[in-house]
Amino acid sequence: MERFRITGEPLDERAVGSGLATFEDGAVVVFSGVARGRNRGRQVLHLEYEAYEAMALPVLRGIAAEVRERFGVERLRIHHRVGRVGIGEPSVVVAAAAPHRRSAFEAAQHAMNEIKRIVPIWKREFFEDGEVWVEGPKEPVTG
Amino acid sequence: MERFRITGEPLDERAVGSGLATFEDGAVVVFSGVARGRNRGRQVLHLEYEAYEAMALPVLRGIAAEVRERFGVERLRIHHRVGRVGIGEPSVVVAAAAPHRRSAFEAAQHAMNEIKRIVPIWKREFFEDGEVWVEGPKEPVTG
Amino acid sequence: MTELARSRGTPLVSVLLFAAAREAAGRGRIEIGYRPGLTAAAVWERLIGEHPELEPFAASISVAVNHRFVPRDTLLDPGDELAFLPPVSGG
Amino acid sequence: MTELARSRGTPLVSVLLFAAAREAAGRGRIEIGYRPGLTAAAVWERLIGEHPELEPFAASISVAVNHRFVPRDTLLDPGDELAFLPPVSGG
Repeated sequence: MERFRITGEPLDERAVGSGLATFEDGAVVVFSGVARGRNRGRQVLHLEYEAYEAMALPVLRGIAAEVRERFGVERLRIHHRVGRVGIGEPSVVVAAAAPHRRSAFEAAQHAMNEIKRIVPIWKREFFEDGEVWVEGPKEPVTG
Repeated sequence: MERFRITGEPLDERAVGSGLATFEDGAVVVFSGVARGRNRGRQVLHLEYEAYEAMALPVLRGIAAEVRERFGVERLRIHHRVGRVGIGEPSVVVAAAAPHRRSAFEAAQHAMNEIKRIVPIWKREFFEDGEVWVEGPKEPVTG
Repeated sequence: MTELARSRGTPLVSVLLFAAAREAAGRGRIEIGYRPGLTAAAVWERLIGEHPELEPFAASISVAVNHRFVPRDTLLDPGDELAFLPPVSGG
Repeated sequence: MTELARSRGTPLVSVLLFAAAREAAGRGRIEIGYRPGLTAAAVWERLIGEHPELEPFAASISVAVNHRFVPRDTLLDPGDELAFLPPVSGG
């Protein structure tokens, strides 16, 4: 199982956390980001993700390095889907394993926050009557 | 899939979160508590859990009611195993689904904290040379 | 005391012990006779009298009546299920 | 400008645009000629000159050189991969 993956294929939520825990781990947290059928009151038909893949992978590795440094969590996997994602399907799955639950939760949550903030991936929502690129935090990232 | 379950059978981690998200949910968090092979420097051979089941189930329902009130999260499942649990096997699985990730994380984490604090279940660790009942917070719960 | 209580047709209170407390006392369920004014604390004192091995649990034990946590001075009713719970360690 | 740069054998900088910015400009990849002192900001100004549709992105665009976020005043080297990234929305 690759630690970091950007893929056009459906994500196997179940597999991402599987086998991640070692002998000394007592906690596994698996987060799935799922395509919602409704956003800001509008019905969404499907999503489409575009990635700057050559950059997304090293950014994910950087997030993992930071998670290790801040929370001591070494077992982290991040899989992100690109292309068309149907409603109810996962677009991202993050799995973290650690000896205790607090750091596993922190690791998964921090990784997700960072994914939303800096990983060069963009989401487009498709509606009955059009489509829109979703924009995240407007503050430019400067390194 | 039952929302709350105390069972002597192996937990299916994968199934607990499955189908939990509704059309409006964008986040699913699945926490698994796994039997660790090492605790406070000692090698653990296996665990055994005992539950006061008639009380554990209503306490779990109470936790879910509190999670709903505090975090607005209605989709929560908690499955806990009893009896012998082998190293690497999950003893508890908590799944939470919500429109946004923050409340899904908070719901799962708060539910786990409360499980550790008030659900009448006890763990016994078995070592090469003996066994010990693990004791949680020493502060009595008074309702 | 179980037999004594039963033989008189006295209303009963069921007392449950779990985990380390159950093992310390050597029993997990005791029926005791109800009398007006009986509190959980009084039952606990009586238990310690019969099972001094429970003494170390005194400071940390939680009390539940009919599956709810209650204060120790809770008054009991006939037919109540009273449980003494060592610090829980599930999860 | 791509052909112009190539025809002279000038060292190049690859410029990438993504998502809404890519669509606004109508192109995702542009090769531009390198010259000493060229900064990411200067390339951006030039892009806006050619594609005024990019103007609304000016305040929120992030800059990456060779897959790392950098400040806008970063000096470029020949062969660099320069990317202008609208606010990300993955996850």
